[in-house]
Amino acid sequence: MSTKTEQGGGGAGEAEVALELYRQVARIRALELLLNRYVREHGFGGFWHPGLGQEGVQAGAVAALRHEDYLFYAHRGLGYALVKGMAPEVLLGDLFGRVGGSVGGKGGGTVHFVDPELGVLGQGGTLGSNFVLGAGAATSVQLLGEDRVVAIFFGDGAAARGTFHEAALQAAVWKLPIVWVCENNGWHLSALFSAQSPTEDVADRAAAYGVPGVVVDGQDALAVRAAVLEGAERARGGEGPVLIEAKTLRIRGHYEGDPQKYRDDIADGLEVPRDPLQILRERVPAGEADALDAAAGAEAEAALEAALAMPKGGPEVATRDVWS
Amino acid sequence: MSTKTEQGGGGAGEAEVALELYRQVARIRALELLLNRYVREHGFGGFWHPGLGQEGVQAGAVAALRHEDYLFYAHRGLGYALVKGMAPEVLLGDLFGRVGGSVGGKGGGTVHFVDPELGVLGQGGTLGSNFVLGAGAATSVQLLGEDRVVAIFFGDGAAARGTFHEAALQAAVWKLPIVWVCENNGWHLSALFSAQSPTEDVADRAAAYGVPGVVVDGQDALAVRAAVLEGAERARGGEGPVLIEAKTLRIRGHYEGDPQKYRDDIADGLEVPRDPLQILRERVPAGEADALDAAAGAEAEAALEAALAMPKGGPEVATRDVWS
Amino acid sequence: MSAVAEVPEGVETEELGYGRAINAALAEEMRRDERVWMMGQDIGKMGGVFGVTRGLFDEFGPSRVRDTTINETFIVGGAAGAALTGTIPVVELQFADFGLVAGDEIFHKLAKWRYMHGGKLSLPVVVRLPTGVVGGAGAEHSQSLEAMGMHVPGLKVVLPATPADAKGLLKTAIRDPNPVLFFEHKGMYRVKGPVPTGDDYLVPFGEAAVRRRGDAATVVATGLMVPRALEAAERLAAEGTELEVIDPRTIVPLDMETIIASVERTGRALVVHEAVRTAGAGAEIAARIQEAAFFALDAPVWRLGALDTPIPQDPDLEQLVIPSAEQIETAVRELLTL
Amino acid sequence: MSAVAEVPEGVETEELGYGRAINAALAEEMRRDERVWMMGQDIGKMGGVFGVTRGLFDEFGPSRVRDTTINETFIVGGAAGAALTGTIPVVELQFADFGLVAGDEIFHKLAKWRYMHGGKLSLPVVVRLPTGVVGGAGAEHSQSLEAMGMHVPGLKVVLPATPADAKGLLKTAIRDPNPVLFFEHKGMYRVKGPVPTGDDYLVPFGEAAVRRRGDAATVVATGLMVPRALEAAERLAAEGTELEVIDPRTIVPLDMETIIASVERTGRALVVHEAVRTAGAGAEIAARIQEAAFFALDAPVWRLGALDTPIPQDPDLEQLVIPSAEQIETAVRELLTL
Ligand SMILES: Cc1ncc(C[n+]2csc(CCOP(=O)(O)OP(=O)(O)O)c2C)c(N)n1
Ligand SMILES: Cc1ncc(C[n+]2csc(CCOP(=O)(O)OP(=O)(O)O)c2C)c(N)n1
Ligand SMILES: [Mg+2]
Ligand SMILES: [Mg+2]
Repeated sequence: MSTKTEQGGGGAGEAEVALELYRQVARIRALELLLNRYVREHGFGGFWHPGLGQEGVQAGAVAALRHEDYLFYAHRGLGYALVKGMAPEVLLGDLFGRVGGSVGGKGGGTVHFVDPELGVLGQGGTLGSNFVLGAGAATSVQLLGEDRVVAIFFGDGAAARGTFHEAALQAAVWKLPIVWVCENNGWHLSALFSAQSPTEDVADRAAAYGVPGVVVDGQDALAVRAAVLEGAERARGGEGPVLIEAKTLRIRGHYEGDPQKYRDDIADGLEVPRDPLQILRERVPAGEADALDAAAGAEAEAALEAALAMPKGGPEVATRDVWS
Repeated sequence: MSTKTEQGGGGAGEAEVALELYRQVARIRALELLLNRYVREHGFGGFWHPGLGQEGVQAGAVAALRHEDYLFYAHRGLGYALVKGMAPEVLLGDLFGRVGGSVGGKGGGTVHFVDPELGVLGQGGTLGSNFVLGAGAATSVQLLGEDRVVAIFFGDGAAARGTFHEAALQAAVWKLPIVWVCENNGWHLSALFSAQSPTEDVADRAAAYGVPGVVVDGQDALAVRAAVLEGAERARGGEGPVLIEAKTLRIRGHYEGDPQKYRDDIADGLEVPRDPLQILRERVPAGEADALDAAAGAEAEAALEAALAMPKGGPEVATRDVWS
Repeated sequence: MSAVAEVPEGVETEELGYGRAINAALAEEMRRDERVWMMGQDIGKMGGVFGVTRGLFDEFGPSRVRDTTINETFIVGGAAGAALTGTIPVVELQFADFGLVAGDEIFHKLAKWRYMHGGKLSLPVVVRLPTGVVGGAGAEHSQSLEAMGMHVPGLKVVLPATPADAKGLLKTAIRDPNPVLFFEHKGMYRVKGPVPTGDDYLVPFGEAAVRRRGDAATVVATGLMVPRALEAAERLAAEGTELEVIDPRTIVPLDMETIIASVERTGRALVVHEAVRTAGAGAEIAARIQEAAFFALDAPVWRLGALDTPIPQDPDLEQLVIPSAEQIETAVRELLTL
Repeated sequence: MSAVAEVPEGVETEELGYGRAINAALAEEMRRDERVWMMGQDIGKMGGVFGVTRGLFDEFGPSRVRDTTINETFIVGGAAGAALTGTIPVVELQFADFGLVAGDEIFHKLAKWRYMHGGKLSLPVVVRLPTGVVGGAGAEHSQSLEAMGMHVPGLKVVLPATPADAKGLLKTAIRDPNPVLFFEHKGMYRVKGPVPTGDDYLVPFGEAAVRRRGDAATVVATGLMVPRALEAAERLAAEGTELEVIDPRTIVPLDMETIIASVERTGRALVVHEAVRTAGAGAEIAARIQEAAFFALDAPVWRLGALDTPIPQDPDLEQLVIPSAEQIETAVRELLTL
């Protein structure tokens, strides 16, 4: 999987990149649709926050990272970690609380998964923790003189947390290697971003920290990748953090099963307006796209089967790992 | 005292206003110099954060408020509450932990004082609490349909707290009647603002909240008053909060007694560069100014004597007032 | 010797869920007093993540039922500031755990500001804190943190265990001039029970409820552990062992009189809560029992609480770290052999 | 029967203040391990508001001794993130109270993230928390909040009471792969005592120190209450009453063995801390003593702690709400009559 992330870093050819992004978006999409069905039919112990429709941001942004870059993901979907290189059956194992998952059923509120080797470092169950955690990781990178950037994903709602302000001021002053990727899907739970933000874009807040604020079309994975690549290069160059806001859409409820009574803007369907997959399709040979769709579907099915076959932990799992 | 605060609100004549501001700055200055001497000679139980040199901001801003407006002051000096109308002996009583003070010796970390009648509501011993407390007070004002504004004082350092971000976003969206008055004295304790801020001014952060950000010369009390008056009118009009940054200077240490080894920009004296008192003197008849100086000096001496004559509380004071 | 009714004799009641009872209390108090208002995330149109505030937005409108963005420090600190200035905020955090995101606002501003200002300020604020395990919410969304509120002077701490108490205690909380941490158990929102219909059914703070009378041993339980203790008591009753089950309902103020009087009769006590056992409220209660009734005790005071681990996310695992009815039963059996 | 040396026999020592001992530990560990670094407010050029880090900026430079702006959530949360990625942060909050400004970062991130991630992450972080009353710092700057750390699994909690322990425990904390809350008493920074000069003088966690041997009663005391308990013991010794004074030094992990062994000899125990008595660490210790040694006790376990009020600002008043040596002496006298 890491071939891709390496590619993300290097100057892979246009077509090659489009094809790879298509592959990744298709993989996320296949998992999203499969989980959508599974969770509605069987439910599971926890909260599934579907990322259907946001695959373009997640694939595009993570594809711009290198293997050694750090990732603090958000709660919406599995795309972040999947593209960073984690195996789908491991992610589903975490979702279903299986010992075969990366955290053995102990990951917090929404699904948590981790893979230090791949730089997948977690997600704050309390929104906004990513900002301070990520800035701290970036401080380590700076202290150790490493060539890494820290990608911090967050939603338009999490952007309101004070931790953003506290971390952003320090990160800007210390010129920490951070790329903030805001998935602005227009909603934080039942609240409209437009009703809760005094400015039109989250990116408008970048000026307060003297950092670049970029708005990009989140449905266009290539555009997202390009923006993050540029921001990451800047950060690697010691010029400090950048804030990239990808405009996207929340197709489903906040969690799968959310009746969304507060919402009248879209039907409760699975169609994705300005579908990132379709947008990419125009850039890749139809035959290859079909093949990738099929492979993605098969991968998802196999992952689900594998995850469901994993055992759950018992008392010994529940009580260990408190201490190092 | 409240005549003055009423004047502040109304369109008092130029000369009248200058004279009143001179009176207030002189009163604060007299207390500052007296306390400076007293604390160095006798010390006291607590931390005295001198406001010497910042009298222009405090007098100018509070003079722009009305009797009914709310005030959340900062920790640097007594000027805020004095100008809002609290008696100097009461303020000193609080500083010295006397029962005759407004809080009977129980006010937190730095001196705290309170007078709900005058709208003097306190100061967060933990920096940044003022932002959320003040926004809440402004929400009450809005709910009750009152004609008040909430003035929230804070330093250039406190501006870094996440509470500013959380309160400012909500205040801007709800169009709460708030005037944020930042006393930017260039330092937060041993840290240079210029070394800890990615932008030149705190006011640069106003744009993130879609509110006006105004920079004013904090040594010019008239200019500060004018800026706050304008901001307060806007807030009263339902147009939401404004951020006013007054550039001023920290003449003394963070607390009286601070050796300031970290600092080489100024001598450890009592001279005030661009002295707000001198700047006002040019606007008022010399004779009247001299008379006000004398009155201020006498008031301060009398207040000190009165405060020191106040008894301290005992166990009964220490244990009461936990519950309503 | 047997179970005690959840509601005093003769009071008119309706069957209501614990969450609905809270909703009724909110509606009644907002109708009674114009100054009462609410804020929190998604409490408006959506009616809250757990549906507790459903309908209130429609009745009272966007000014008195305010959706905030994601800003816990403002939700709590803003409530403090509003309370200083003439209104009575009842705020909701989506999970009690988020109280730690607003730690300064709860433990410094709400708890101390009256005292720090010589009694010249009042902070009539209710912070609604959905607490406990709910099935898969995980380590940062499932804690029982009431002991923190108990340790910091200035906060009243309420833990309703029945729908009737949820209503009566919340109404009392809203009328109390002091800040109140209202720990409503999010795993009990759907539990039904008789709830007084009256507009002024108030359950006083500091009065424990004896949920079941018995003389073999005293079990002090809070929140979700109340039904579990009663279940254990049922089982033991089948063998003629009658437990006295006491629900303090508020731990600040704490009704030790009722507990001590019981222990002086039974000579044995077990304190049970869902919170981590170590340094939990049970430690305080156990310490006070032995201080006040040492010479009446036939055995040490025992405690049950969550293990010294965070709450695992998996719904099966989470039940393994908090006390079960079986564990309560077993502990009592053992305690009775001492 | 008498006082016990603060440092084991034969160890080479120098006379040092408690604050200087902490400074020495920081310097030694930063020399030993390149990965160790510090951040906090004013810890650089200024050497910290209490002067504890003086000189370290000059020796280790601005990269490893970082001044932050006023952002406690970053200081602690950033430390957590840095610890996940290969460095060992030792951060300073100016007052322990400010830990509540970073409540989410301490109690959720530091305490739970290893567990939540199945043990795949480690968080070697030391949070230095100047605790307790210092003379006029007031309600929001004088608290003793260690009980909160004790209640939330995943945090080690350290309370040095002597200069030697301040050094030895901090060095152990920095070498511990787990997050450690290091409650250094800001009222004791100038207290002098013998401090081992060696670079690897480590005081192990979970080993209580018996500060004085006796058989009349056991006094368990932490932090500032250790010298006060010893003072009370001196007075009582003059009359031939010998107290055993035990300082747990760390309350997570907690050495109950030493405490229980002592109580089994003395039959009486008093637990004393500066923190609010209600729901403080003393409640847990008292509860455990009577659980483990009930039948050896001649009297109930008593506790002394701060009254149920915030700390008043006035230096005279603040002493009225925390236990004094006299109060410890009086309590023991009374306990001995039971
Ligand atoms: C501090 C905190 N407050 C509230 C929540 C509950 N919560 C979880 S997700 C969510 C909405 C987040 O919106 P956004 O950041 O835009 O992400 P999205 O769900 O839209 O992807 C909320 C309020 C939380 N987890 N943490
Ligand atoms: C949350 C919090 N962090 C740190 C402190 C300690 N502290 C008190 S005043 C101060 C400096 C404040 O600087 P600024 O806001 O610019 O105000 P100034 O002292 O310059 O008037 C600091 C760090 C505090 N009181 N609260
Ligand atoms: Mg969103
Ligand atoms: Mg300043």
